[in-house]
Amino acid sequence: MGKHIRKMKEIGFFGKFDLKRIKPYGDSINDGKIQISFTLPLPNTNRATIAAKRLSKKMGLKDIDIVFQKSLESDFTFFIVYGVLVHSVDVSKVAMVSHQSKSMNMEEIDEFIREHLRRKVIVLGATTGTDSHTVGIDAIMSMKGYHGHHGLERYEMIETYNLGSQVLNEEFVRKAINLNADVLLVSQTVTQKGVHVKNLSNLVELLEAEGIRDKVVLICGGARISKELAKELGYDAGFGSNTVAEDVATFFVKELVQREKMD
Amino acid sequence: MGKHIRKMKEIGFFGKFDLKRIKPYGDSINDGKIQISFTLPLPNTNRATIAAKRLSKKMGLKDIDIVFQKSLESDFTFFIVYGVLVHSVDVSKVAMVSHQSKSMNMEEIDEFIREHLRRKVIVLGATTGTDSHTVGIDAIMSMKGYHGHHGLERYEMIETYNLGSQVLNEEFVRKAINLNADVLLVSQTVTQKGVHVKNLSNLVELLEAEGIRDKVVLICGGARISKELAKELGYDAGFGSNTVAEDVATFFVKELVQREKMD
Amino acid sequence: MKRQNKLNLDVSLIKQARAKARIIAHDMQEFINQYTTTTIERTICRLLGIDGVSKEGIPLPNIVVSNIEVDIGAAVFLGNAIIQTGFNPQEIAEKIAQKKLDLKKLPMGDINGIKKTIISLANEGAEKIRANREIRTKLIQTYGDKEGPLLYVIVATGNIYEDIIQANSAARKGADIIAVIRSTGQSLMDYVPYGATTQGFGGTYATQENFRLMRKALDEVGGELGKYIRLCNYCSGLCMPEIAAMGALERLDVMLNDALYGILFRDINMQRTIIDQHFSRMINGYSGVIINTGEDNYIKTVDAVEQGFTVLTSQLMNEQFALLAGIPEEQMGIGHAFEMDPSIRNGFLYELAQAQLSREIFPNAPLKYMPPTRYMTGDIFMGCVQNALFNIITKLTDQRICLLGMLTEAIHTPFMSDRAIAIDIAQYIFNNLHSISEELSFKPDGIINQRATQTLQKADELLSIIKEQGLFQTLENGTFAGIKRSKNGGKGLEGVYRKGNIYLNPFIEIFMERGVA
Amino acid sequence: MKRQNKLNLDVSLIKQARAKARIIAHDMQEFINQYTTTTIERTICRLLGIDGVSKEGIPLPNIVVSNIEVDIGAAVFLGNAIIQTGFNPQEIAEKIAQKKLDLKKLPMGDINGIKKTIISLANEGAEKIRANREIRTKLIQTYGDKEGPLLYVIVATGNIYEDIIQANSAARKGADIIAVIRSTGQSLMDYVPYGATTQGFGGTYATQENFRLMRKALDEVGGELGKYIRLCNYCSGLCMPEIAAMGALERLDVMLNDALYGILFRDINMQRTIIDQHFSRMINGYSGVIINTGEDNYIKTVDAVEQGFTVLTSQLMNEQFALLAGIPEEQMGIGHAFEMDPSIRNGFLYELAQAQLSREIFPNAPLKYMPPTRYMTGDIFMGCVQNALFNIITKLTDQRICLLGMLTEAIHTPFMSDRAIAIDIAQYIFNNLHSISEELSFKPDGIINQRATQTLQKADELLSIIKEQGLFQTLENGTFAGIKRSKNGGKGLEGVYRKGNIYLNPFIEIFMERGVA
Ligand code: B12
Ligand code: B12
Ligand SMILES: Cc1ncc(COP(=O)(O)O)c(C=O)c1O
Ligand SMILES: Cc1ncc(COP(=O)(O)O)c(C=O)c1O
Repeated sequence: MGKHIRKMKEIGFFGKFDLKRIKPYGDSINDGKIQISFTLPLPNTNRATIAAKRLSKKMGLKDIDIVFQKSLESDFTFFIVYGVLVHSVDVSKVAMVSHQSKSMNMEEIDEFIREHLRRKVIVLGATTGTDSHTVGIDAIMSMKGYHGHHGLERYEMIETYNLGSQVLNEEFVRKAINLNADVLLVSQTVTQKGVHVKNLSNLVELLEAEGIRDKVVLICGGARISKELAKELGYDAGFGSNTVAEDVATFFVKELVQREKMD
Repeated sequence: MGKHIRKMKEIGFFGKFDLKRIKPYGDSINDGKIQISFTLPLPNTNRATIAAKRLSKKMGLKDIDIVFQKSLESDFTFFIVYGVLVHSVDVSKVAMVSHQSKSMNMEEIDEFIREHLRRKVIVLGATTGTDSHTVGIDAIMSMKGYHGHHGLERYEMIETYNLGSQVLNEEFVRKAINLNADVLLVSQTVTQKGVHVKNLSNLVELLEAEGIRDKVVLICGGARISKELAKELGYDAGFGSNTVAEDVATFFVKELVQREKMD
Repeated sequence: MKRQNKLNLDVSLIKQARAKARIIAHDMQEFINQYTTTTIERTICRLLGIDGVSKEGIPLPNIVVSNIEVDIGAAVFLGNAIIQTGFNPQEIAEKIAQKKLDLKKLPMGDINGIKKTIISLANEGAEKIRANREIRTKLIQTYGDKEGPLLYVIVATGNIYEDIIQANSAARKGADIIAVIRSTGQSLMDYVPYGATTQGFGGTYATQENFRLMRKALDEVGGELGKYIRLCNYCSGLCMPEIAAMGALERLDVMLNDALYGILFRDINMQRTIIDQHFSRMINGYSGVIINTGEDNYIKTVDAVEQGFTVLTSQLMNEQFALLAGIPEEQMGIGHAFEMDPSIRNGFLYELAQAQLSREIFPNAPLKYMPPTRYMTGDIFMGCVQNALFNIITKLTDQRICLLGMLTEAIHTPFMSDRAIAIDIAQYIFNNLHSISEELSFKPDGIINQRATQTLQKADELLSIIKEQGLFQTLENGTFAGIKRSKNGGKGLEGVYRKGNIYLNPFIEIFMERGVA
Repeated sequence: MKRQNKLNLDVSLIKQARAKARIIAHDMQEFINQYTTTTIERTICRLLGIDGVSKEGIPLPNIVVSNIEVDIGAAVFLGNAIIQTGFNPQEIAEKIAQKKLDLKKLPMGDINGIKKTIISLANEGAEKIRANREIRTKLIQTYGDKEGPLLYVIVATGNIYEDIIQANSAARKGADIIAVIRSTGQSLMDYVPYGATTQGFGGTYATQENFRLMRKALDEVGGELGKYIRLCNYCSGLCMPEIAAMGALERLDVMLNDALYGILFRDINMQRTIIDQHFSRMINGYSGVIINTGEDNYIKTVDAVEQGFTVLTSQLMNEQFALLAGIPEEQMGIGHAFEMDPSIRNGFLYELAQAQLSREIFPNAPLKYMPPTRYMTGDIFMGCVQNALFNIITKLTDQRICLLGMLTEAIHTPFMSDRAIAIDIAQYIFNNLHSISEELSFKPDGIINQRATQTLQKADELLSIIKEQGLFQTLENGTFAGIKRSKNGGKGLEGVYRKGNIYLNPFIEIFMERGVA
């Protein structure tokens, strides 16, 4: 917490600051200022303007200021709106977890595996379906890694198999069985029209059909993948933008050890 | 209405398009896609992320995608969010009025005055209070005008007095009485902390106190002035960005004639 | 266009590098000449007038080609069938689909007679394409062509009707080229889908009907606006020549066409797609289509500073492959991209060097310049600025085809508003900086010039190596985009056939001797 | 800094124009020397240690000056009172406020004694300023100063505590200069408000306590970041020298200081503010403050293409006024702005010409370059790009003080996030284009050079006219920003007094002979 904010709080300036009623901030505490933009499927007339205002109001805005509107030629109108949000949220019960990951580093992870699992962990990865974006999965798996963080190939206690892109789910499952993989890493970048959801769900079904869903730690990742989505689809974890190998590895080694203990 | 849209409608493609339920449009009808940005007074941690999501949800978003978040150093976090708005609005009862103003042009206005009022209209203008932004009022009043539209000074049948900026309301009212003005034009640009509301309301009070409120057409303008606000504050009309002299003059000459008829 | 000389490049080094690229391409051409592929044969079917699908939804060209000996070729089989049955190609295809005809069972007639028959039919097919080409030329003459960068935007809703709405809006905002992105994975399909489609992912299927619908829409809005709006689609993948043919028949104007893209980014077998590329380019060339090559993809995958020279290397090879397919320089939309880590000090100068280098080495080519994508983030405000710098370099180096960057590049395929914002920004910059390329010159021996010279030198060195080991070996080594592909790996090798003795592709001669340049 | 020569300017023409400006300023100086004003006298009070307000909230300096004969001056009256009463200036002021003392009623003692007393007190006051100056120098030495453009952002919440939060955030994001914008209308107040304030409109009142609070906050965050964060405020208006003095006492680093701004945009009487300006600049000069002039405002009001030369004209005069007040070139933050209609073809080249012109004509000045404001709209995405072009010119022409443009310029005073976005964008550009000014040169006799030469010629012509008719007459004619002001009109003339025989301002000598350069 910044020195000044602390001081402001001390002098009571932040009387209005309340974790139970957090509001957007423009330039004064609780001013509620936010910016919105959207297009409406209406020509640029008064009717579109009114629709934009009503929509903003429904979202909970007051002091609605349509600062810009332009015709998108010819039956659509684009709007930029500023306003004051009436809503607030209560985060007083949410623990503050720093985004700086509490992940172990490469050496620690190798050591952790040596100590607790006493064997190499077998990790199988791929970009599946018709997706051919490999940069993400390579960032996690390849020697070179990402942003100065080595990928899993570099780990002494991890044996990796990166199948590349456009891998069919069937092929991926077959390979998982053959290699007796501990961890499956699936990358999905193309998300248009929910194609990733279909593809990721299908993989879970196949693994269940083969009776190995519980034998693997199943992880997906990609720029538009969230933890929540992953859980919903039946994955053990999901990782989004700016993930590095340590984050993923820390998760799966702990998970593997946990499972071993349960057995 | 564009040719193609019409065609799409004919082939039934726009089954989902309905003036009663207008939704934002990203790249498919009714997809509800919108963009939001705001700052929260919380450090860039998980708690802030959760707050951002909850706030977005309260606004009526689903499929909430926080595409960007950055620390504003160090107790504030900025968010950019995309999502799908669940709200829709009904504009089926709103008439479609083109933004292209239906204003008369200079010659028509002069002619209209000659015919219906048979005397010159006296217009007094100023930027009031501590506001010193004159470009807006000059755009309406000066010879040169704005975007190729001459200002009121150029009109044969209008006698103009532009008092410039930083004019006190008291002085403005005195001048209005002395000149026996028909129309008062007030420009307000600085709107921070509601200063324009205070200033504009005060003018109405003064005019009422002097008993001349009903004797003048009272009009305000400025980039952040809307019709609605103007009415609320007791003005006959309000004009925002991109107004030209014709728009204002058309309004006040019609209003003057109307009033004359009433008398 | 006169060759600019702002970079103080060593002209003899350019010549030398180009000569090496020529040898590489000619070596490959010897290989290419010996083969045909299933998609080339299907293309011949299409150009001879076969279209439509069977009851089961299988495209008739595929049905026909399943019914022939590919090493002899569809032309010979069809020519024979025409003579034997009196049906036209479409009728023949339909009969095969209905199992009422089996080409392999027909007795093979006199080969000279077959050739005559088929060449005359082929000329009819080619005539349609030539007619399309003329329509384009006329329209552009009537309306007048735009100077300066053409604004190229993509539409990618997955639904051809939404695409049309998007395209319409973009055209009215000022777009000059509309590219319909394909659904992800189409390049791996060994057939072309049929009819109007509304269900693509990250793009819309390339079908002839979709081409037709969009062409019509663009002609209409172009008519209203008094300008010719160019239409672009993609013919890389397992069906390169087929899609090129569809593009020719529906008057597309620009087509992404690059075997190397398919090899590296789609894991398509290198032999297959290099062979396909040749015929597809002949079609593009004949139909007056500007091809776009895919070098931008390399530096979307590997570092642009380190690997910039591989872009130039590939461009020089692509130029030679294009020449061998009869494509004039004026149709060579050689590709490159603005893909440097924005945190690099002086990155702008390096970018400027690369872009100017392409400009000076391919002075007559309508270069296609791709915007930042890799380093775009969810920060849409910063994104506008990254795109602006790209637009500035576009203008400063006189690029011809400017693919507009989207502020939401890292998020989704473009919304209608994203495109409008991009067009407004580009128009502002192109107008506000209108004469900038004439006004500014570079410091002799400065950072820009040094970077350009270095890139040229490295490309020349790499070309020496490729010349030695051959292009296939180079691809096996992972030289481009850091991706290794094996000569017999990837998709589609099964569709490659060595041409038999009586093999005939009647279009090769027509397209290569067309006398247009 | 070495004078750049990219524009092929006629050096003798520059000399000639400058000589004319010098004559204009010297003519005016003769007028200035004969007068003092109420605010100058209040400034003397402040510099002699008087601060605080009366029970009724009236600032003590105002109370003292209401109690003297202004043409004789506060120094003499105070010196006399000190001798007569033994009190120090603050005590004297308080007694006057309490009506326990009436300066005019004290018998006037020996003028030489008074002078001695007051000069020695004045030296003490000046010493505080000198000490502040040394602190600044030391801190900058310790941390090292930044090369390239300084990132200047404004805070304007109206509440000094929110301002501090905003400033803190901006500094951490990378801002180098924090300017606290004043509440609208403060420049028309003939006194300076007192204490910490939380209720301004479109800005925060300039008070000494607010200065102190912000200075302290910036020193703290600067300490954490290991860099010196500069603080800026405004001393144009009816209290020019008083605010300059407050800035000197609280170690401000940059101050907007321009009588012409007050005349034109605040309707302050021209005689009054020209006189005030002189003393305020002496203070700024002595305290090591960089002044910023307000030429940008002209082209916010009238067209930048047509009236660009009036900017240069005014800059040249402002330079001479500054020199006459003892301000060295290194403290002359001469102002100009990027304010051209973005729809102009080649507008960027004209802007570039103007910015480079300022750079070449004032080679040693830390030029202050203002971003687009007038043509900013509610289109915040386009706004980012307009600001980006401005940043590019900043870098390309080596400006020193870069006032960052806000994407929401047309909407509101900046949100915290607006500022952060601006800083990120500027840092991206300045780094990515780091060496660009060395790399690029302009076409001899091209659009850029022609525009620059033309502007210089027109400025020279205008200077001839002003030299003939005098600056006051010029202002009456509406030459700048199209605004006409009369010599005896506007606010504040009643505060102007012709100096009497025994008039004394002890600081003039101290400040002018400080021997710093
Ligand atoms: C590079 C790129 C390409 C390259 C890919 C080259 C390659 N070898 O991968 C090429 C040019 C081939 C390409 C093609 C296409 N692309 Co693309 N592409 C991109 C681009 C510019 C960058 C992606 C990238 O590499 N990011 C860098 C990596 C490091 O980030 P990342 O993938 O997010 O990975 C990180 C995390 O997500 C996570 N992660 C990722 N995977 C995994 C897996 C696990 C298990 C874990 C734990 C973590 C993890 O860790 C990584 C490191 O932190 C994006 C736009 C952008 N700026 O994001 C578009 C983008 C992804 N592409 C897109 C599209 C639509 C396509 C095409 C389908 C278009 C078309 N129809 O032709 C084609 C076809 C490809 C296909 N079918 O998949 C869209 C996707 C839209 C959407 N949301 O659906 C984007 C967003 C562009 C856009 N705005 O339209 N593309
Ligand atoms: C030019 C300008 C100035 C110039 C003004 C010069 C002059 N002679 O007027 C100068 C440099 C002096 C200036 C100073 C300040 N400015 Co100022 N300025 C602007 C700027 C860049 C443009 C305004 C403008 O001229 N627009 C062009 C005209 C034609 O448009 P317009 O005013 O909207 O007028 C049109 C309509 O609104 C309408 N209209 C206007 N008035 C009227 C009246 C009637 C009766 C009718 C019918 C119609 C009408 O018709 C006009 C034509 O279409 C804006 C930012 C921006 N881009 O908008 C900031 C801006 C208005 N300024 C701002 C501020 C805060 C100030 C200061 C107060 C800052 C300070 N504390 O120092 C100072 C002090 C001035 C003061 N106290 O008023 C803020 C206001 C924020 C807010 N919403 O409250 C803005 C938005 C900048 C910002 N983002 O902070 N400014
Ligand atoms: C040369 C080239 N061809 C084709 C494509 C697209 O192909 P696909 O449809 O396989 O995604 C690209 C993509 O960027 C390309 O650069
Ligand atoms: C030179 C100068 N002084 C002062 C100001 C601000 O003055 P005020 O506080 O009067 O608005 C400006 C505003 O832009 C300016 O340019």
